[in-house]
Amino acid sequence: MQNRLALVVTTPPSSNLTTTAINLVRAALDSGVSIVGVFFYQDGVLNAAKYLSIPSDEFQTLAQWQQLNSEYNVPLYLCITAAEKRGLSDELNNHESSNIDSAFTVSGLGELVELTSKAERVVQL
Amino acid sequence: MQNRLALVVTTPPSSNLTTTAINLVRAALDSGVSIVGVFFYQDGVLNAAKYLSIPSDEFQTLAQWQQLNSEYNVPLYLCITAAEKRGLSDELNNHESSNIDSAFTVSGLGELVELTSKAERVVQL
Amino acid sequence: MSENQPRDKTIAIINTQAPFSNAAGKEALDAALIFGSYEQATSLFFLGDGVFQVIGDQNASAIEIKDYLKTFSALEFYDIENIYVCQQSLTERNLSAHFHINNIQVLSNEVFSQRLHQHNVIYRF
Amino acid sequence: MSENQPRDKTIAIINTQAPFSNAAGKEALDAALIFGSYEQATSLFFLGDGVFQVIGDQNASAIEIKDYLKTFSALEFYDIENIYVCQQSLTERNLSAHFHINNIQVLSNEVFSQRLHQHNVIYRF
Amino acid sequence: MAMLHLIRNSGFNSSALTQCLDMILPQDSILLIDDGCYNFSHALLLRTLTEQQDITLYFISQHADARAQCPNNKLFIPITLAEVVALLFKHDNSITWS
Amino acid sequence: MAMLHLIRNSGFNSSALTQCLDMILPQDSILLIDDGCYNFSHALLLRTLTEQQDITLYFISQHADARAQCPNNKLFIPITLAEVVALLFKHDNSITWS
Repeated sequence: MQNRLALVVTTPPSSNLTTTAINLVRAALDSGVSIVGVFFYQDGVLNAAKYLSIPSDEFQTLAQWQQLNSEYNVPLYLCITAAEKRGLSDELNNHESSNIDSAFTVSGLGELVELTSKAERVVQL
Repeated sequence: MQNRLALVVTTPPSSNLTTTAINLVRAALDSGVSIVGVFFYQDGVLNAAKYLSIPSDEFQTLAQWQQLNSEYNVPLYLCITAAEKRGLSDELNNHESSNIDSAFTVSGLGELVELTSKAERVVQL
Repeated sequence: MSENQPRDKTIAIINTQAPFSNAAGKEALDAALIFGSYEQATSLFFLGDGVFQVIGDQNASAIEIKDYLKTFSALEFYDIENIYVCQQSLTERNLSAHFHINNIQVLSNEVFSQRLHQHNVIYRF
Repeated sequence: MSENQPRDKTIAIINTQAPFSNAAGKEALDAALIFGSYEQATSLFFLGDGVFQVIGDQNASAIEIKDYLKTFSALEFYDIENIYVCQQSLTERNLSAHFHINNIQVLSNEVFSQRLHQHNVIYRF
Repeated sequence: MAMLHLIRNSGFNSSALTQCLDMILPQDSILLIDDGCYNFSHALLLRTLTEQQDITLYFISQHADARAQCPNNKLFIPITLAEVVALLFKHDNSITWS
Repeated sequence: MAMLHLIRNSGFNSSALTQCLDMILPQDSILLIDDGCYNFSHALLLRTLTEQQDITLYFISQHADARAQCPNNKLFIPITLAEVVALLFKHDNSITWS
């Protein structure tokens, strides 16, 4: 049988605390644990910012999330209410429709309820 | 003679601490103090985000900064290095060239040196 | 591992920060109300500076904040009736048990902790 | 009010946070180096958890951080030679005076504070 | 030089208040601003005021009122942000502890 | 129910460690992670370990090494993130103090 884990990430992409969260997801996958989803809340929503410019020799947080999503099917849920307060939006006025990276699923706190219900364990990081 | 004050703002727009900074600028202007500039550093750079969505019945931080800039000629300097780490950029790839509000002058830490030198007093908020 | 089977979970939300200077209190309350609206058994805990969220006679509008504290009254509507405040946190801060919401139970460290331990998932803000 | 006339200012930068979990240490160092490059008289102070920035034998690459601590060696190049560490902060944390940079002066609270008071502008990180 | 210490957060939650009090010298002033107004009853602050009677202590009355905080002690002087501007120029320098 | 307490920051700088220790019950475990590894010498933590001997204390050795921190005490058990995953499922619930 498989254990199911959900994560809530509340730290910004520039923080090494977020590196820890990513490494914990990888460790869980390596252990055969299923990640039912990662929910981004509070300052964690900044992880979904499309236009982060991190020097190429530093830890590429966004690329790591993208890889977890595309290669390991880890669902990434963005709390849009928290995101909009912090400058992210999927409904911009101009040419560009969104400054949210497409690896992230725009969602609401209802998704946190779902994840909490589906997972056997939840950890907040 | 006129007293000259510079401010360094390090708190994000959603925080009431930023409201205090704005109110201090207004109080200084009302007292006849000249504001040589406001420098946005650390999480303060998020104040320059063009796409913040704050409900209309909440404090409109960006509109307040814009007004201080346009009506009272308060210069607003954005540290671009700190901004780029947090998802803001004036050189985007796509249709949109910048997600930085135009009330803010894109600058570097050299501007902090200038302000520190020009002002008689500096306060960090 | 029957204990790891999916089941209805009990949710605890711990508040440890004062209400006005950052979004934590409001984002915790938003989460609590959503869990309540999905009929999840949810309890609220106030510990440390979190107790400043529930004391009476606060006046957020004096500092230009839209008063999210009023939203606490919605907790009853969503059947969130377990609201616990740490006695020691009140005492340390020289606060009396005068609150702006009803139904608050002031608990000793020991009982507070025991209640906390009874929940399946604990989110801390 | 002759004391308010413009003049060459002395700058103090106080570090109060540990190096890896947020950008404060790096952003403080960036600021110090810029002040140095503009030939402003700049001193660095390490207080509280800030002392964790200067202890020896750290290995940032073990947690996938690009080691900004190496950049401390540039301070000498910009003639930033006043680097002060609080003895009490070391003692409380059970740390010895073993540092990864030279020229550090370990000071008692009283002397540390007196040095701090001698600067015209003080930035705290 | 006389320094103005701005305290912006709760000493129950952060070490900033303690650090400030470790660094304070006679003739300095303290300003409780924002969440700094939660410190009216903080034991360390009260002890410092008793021991170092030359220190002047201000607070923003609007910030205290919003938080339902009220000093029990007449040594705390209520002021406005306009008066803070004057204090900044009256002191030689300032540190913001937050 | 046995709880896993994740401590992510320094108890010298924040009240999170104190709050955790106020809330801990016998059979709980503590995990020092990220800046939590700065707490090896924290007096309150050491006292709790002496007084409540049923509590197990883990730390991420990689996080401690990066910070040049090393416990003086054999009660601190070094583990990896993979072992943290196992701990999460072994305990009934967890709180992240950060």
